[in-house]
Amino acid sequence: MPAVELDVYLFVAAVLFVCGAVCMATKRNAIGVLMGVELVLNGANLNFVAFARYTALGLDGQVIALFVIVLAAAEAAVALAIALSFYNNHLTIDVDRGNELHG
Amino acid sequence: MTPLFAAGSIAGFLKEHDFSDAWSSGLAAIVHAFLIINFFAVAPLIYIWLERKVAGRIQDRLGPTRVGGKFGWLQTLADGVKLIQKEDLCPESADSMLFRMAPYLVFVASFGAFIALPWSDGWVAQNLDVGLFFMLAVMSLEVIGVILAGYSSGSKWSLFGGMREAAQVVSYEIPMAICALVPVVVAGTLNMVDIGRMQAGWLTNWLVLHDPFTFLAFWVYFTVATASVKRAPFDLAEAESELVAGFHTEYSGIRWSYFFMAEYGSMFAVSAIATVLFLGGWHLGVPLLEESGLYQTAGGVFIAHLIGLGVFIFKGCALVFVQMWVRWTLPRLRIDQVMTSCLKYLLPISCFLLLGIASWPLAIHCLKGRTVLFGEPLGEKVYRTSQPTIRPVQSARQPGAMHEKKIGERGEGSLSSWRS
Amino acid sequence: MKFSELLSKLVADTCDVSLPLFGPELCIIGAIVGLLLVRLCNFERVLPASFVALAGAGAGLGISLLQFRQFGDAVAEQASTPLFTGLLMYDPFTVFFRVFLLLFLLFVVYLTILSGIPDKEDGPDFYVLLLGATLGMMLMASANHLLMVFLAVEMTSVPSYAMVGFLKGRKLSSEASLKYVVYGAGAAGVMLYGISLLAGLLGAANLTDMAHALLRFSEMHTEFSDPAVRALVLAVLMVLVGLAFKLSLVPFHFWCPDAFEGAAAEVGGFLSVASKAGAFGLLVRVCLALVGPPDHESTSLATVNLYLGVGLGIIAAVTATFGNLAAYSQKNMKRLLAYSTIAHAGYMLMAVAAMMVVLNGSEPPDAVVSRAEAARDCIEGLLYYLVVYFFMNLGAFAIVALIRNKIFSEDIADYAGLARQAPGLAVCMLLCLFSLVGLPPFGGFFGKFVIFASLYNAGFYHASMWVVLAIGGLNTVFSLVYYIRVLKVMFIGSATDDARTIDFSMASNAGRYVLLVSVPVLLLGVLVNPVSQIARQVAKQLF
Amino acid sequence: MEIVKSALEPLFSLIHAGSVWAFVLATIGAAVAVVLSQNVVRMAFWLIIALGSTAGLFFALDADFLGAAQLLVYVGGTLVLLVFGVMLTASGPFMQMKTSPGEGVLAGFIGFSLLGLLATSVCTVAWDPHGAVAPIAAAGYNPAEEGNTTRALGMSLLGLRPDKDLGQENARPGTGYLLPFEVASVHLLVVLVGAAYLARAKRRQAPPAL
Repeated sequence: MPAVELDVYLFVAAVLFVCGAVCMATKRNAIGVLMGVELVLNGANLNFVAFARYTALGLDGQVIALFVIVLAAAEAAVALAIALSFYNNHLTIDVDRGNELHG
Repeated sequence: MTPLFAAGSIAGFLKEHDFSDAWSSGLAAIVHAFLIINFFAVAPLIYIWLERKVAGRIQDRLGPTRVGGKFGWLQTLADGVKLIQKEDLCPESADSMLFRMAPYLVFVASFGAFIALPWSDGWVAQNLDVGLFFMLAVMSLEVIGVILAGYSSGSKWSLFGGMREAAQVVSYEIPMAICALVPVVVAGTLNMVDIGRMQAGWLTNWLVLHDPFTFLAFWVYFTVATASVKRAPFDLAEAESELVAGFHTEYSGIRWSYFFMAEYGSMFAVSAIATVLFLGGWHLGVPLLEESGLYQTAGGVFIAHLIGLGVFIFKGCALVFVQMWVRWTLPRLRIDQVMTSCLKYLLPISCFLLLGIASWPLAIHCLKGRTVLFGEPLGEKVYRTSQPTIRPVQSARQPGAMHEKKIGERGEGSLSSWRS
Repeated sequence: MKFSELLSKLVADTCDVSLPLFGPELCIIGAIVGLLLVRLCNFERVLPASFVALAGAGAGLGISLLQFRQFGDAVAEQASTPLFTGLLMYDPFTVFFRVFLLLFLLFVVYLTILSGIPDKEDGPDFYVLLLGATLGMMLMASANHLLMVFLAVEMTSVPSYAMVGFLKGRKLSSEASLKYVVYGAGAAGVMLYGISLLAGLLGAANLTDMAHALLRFSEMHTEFSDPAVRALVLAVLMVLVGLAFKLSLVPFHFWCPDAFEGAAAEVGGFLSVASKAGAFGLLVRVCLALVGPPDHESTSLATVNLYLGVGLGIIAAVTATFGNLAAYSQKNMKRLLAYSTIAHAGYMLMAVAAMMVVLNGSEPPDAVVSRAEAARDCIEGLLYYLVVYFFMNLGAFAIVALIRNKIFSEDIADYAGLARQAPGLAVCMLLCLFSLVGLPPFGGFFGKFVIFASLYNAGFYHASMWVVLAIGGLNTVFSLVYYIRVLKVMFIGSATDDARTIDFSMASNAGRYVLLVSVPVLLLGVLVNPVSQIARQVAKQLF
Repeated sequence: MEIVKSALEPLFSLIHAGSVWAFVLATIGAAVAVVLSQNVVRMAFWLIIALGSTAGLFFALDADFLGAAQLLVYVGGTLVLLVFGVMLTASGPFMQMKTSPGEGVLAGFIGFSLLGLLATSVCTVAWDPHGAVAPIAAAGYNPAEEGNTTRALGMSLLGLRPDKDLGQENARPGTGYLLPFEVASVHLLVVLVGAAYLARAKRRQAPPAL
């Protein structure tokens, strides 16, 4: 079995990114969409860490990934609070069900 | 360098005898996995028996007496056999896939923590540089299994229990991590083996006696750890005598026993962390072994480590015993009291301890002119390790460079040995 | 270098150089902490949250004005200083945006005091979010590192999501914020993925280093069939997606009308001006990093960048057209202003597109002005337009907020007969709207004029800019119609009988505020020189 | 003895390299499962697996600290939050989401073409020329290969870059990350206030219709 090299990691990251993007596009549930976002962010993070290991980016890649983990947590917290507030008003978190804003 | 009875050293030993990389690290991994999983499986058997005995004695009765002789030694084994035979039920209204997976998640999370746990000087499956952080991280995953178990059972009692438990465990994780950081600030490393080694020698070297903050941190840590492994008096979420059993109401048979193995495994894990961080790890507290000349021969070192192992397990079990003792002594807290005591009291206290331990060296410095009472200050340590003369410069990313490294060098027991 | 030397160097750099120059941001941070302390200690009755916010913004503004004056005195050599080991760039451009954003923050905070949209109870929460978002925007304009780019974008966006949903009891508000957060988080994720590829391909995360690495990269990889080049283009596109979302450019604009309609008008005004300004600052910085270090010769890099400039021009033209066309059918005033915001982002993007084209196109033989001179004109146009946009858009949103407080409606139809009941307010609205159209002698006219002039110059470098210019001109005509429609309702229409009456005195605080915001719109059209001088001075340091 | 060694060699080399491959496959499989799941909680479950095995990949990439941080913050924190969110907003037990087949096919098509694009551009780049500019493994600071980046990470969060600057005479010191560390804490504070405000129960009725 060959050793896992940079291109494999990048491919995994690309799969995470694409799955996240598809998830964001197809899921109706707001929290489902957020899960897609988490996948995308993780794809990016895997890129950073892989680059930190294999390219001249070095330690900076790991530091950026660390910050991304923190920022993603912050974003998720606000997003969930908003989803909760939406649910309190609409009794659903189906994104398509929010249809009072149009034009 | 002492020979290590660990993945790293097994691998190193085999490599010296012309085994390939794959062979040595693979074999070492298998040996370790075997040892740890056996401990993980056997310890709960003993603990459950012990728990019954303790409960019995505290309540002024005998506890198990029949199975396996006078003391009921085999009681748990008999229970285990019974559980394995039981039908593996899955309620009709449950989400069967998640219902079946949840116990494994809990089990794996609890078991995974043992990877970075040092049993004796260097006897550790993976000498991770971030050992403590890794253990806390892996144990924090347990809560996900709990939530999923509660949710997927399709019963409202399970859901309530799961949510309560999750809220409790997630909250208590924070003060627990902060308290664990207090000795880390003293030690200047997250590596469990290094923290343990620091406390060799006399009892006064134990971190719990290092300064007032670590002393307090030990008690706070132990309280919080008890809560974070869902033990009484913080176990309202699954209080079997008042409520139904919480998130595992619907479980039976072997899956139910996974939850229990995980619970006892976690109990030992948090106690073991407390042992390493505060109570001198595998050290006796008196430099008997060092004085006795045991370390002069290879065989003697092995025996010394074996004694260390015994000491370590004894200390861990003693703390587990205290947890049981507390359980059968104190009344339960209400769920809101559980949360308040965490967020309003334990969390601020632990933050205060962290601040205190960070400013302690300054105070000492003003009084005594040096930053620590004894030992070597952290800053100097960092400075020393950053001196070019201490270690040879590694040539940057040469393929295979790490395999040419000398056996026993630090970091060699880390994950890198099975990489590439 | 020894460890102790490193340490002393860091302390010297941080305490002596970076922290003093970081003063305005520190004031904002101080205000945030102050707000929380005030709430913690229950001082709210003595010291209302809005005052703390005002004080923080005012102190920051004072410091940044001082910094701005220092640039006026100082010589050009020390124009740009990297702060905090190169994470931020401190130059006139940064300070211009600090002044701009802090002044705007002051205006918005004062508006919220007048309109009372966060009530006393929620005040601390609202101002913490407002200050947090402003901090992010200030970092956006000064970011010099990919991590800071992402951090700043997040710091701007996440509090904005919460602010849009601030009226949490209302269905519209929570719906708007949910849409905003879902799309925003997605765009941020895509942007981050692009950033990760960019950092990996170039092996550097600092924008200055990136510019050099890009030059080396373009020497190594010249063909488009090279996967590295494709990956780089993909990465740049993904980063631009994130920025385009913040700028609400077509096709990433769809959140904008919803968010603005659902949010309170004050929040809408804040987002439409401040967040755009920060994002444009960031866009200019990213574009300049993509152009590569100054004084280099690399044809392959220039070709890619030229196409990027043309692409931006096309997006700008499409955005402006779409915004203006979609605004026609709107019944809600905030929604109309949202579409107008989209259109104006298009106009401003034209300046950036022109800059990219000028910097990367082949220099025409009969060029009247040098390349740098022409690029300077573009940035000058962008900055001038931003200043005008500050007043006209804030004015429009402020008037919407004040009218809402009187008639409890934001529908255009309900504005009927406003001119008779509150003539002063209506005239101020007229000033703002005419300026938004770009009619002379209002500020909007001159702003557009400068941008279009730079587009005309850019046309000599690449003819497509002339097409963009033509579309931009046409758009001005389009936009006249829907702005006029609002004015027609206000001035000619008559109120229905059951409509609420407005009593609005121009002598009140609110009246003075509206005057304060809308009169500069006129002044900026008549007295062009002071502001345009400043903009020119700022732009000069970039090239 | 030699015979046994050579006979078992393939098995052990499988274990050796296979552990990383297992994480690779688990990540990919779980990510795909997230997309295909129709139930939000199952999505969350697969997401946990995906992110957990990404943490495994971080360990394999010598980023031990990041791997642990991913487990603690992401899997143990953010995802628990997400699961809480699912449960607090569930309108019925085991809520299902239906995606219409046409939409699914379209999304699948677009997804595959995007993946193809990324795979043919990003994953086929000849990375070595850039990697040649290897970071300076400063004396005593373990290079990333040894998996010991924790201290270097901590130093860089303090604003120091001994891994770059130690023993080097750089005109410009390496990028330290003191500022983002501090600023991110302000950000977290602001965000917490916002989230707490939004998630708090309504204290009073909404103002009369606007």
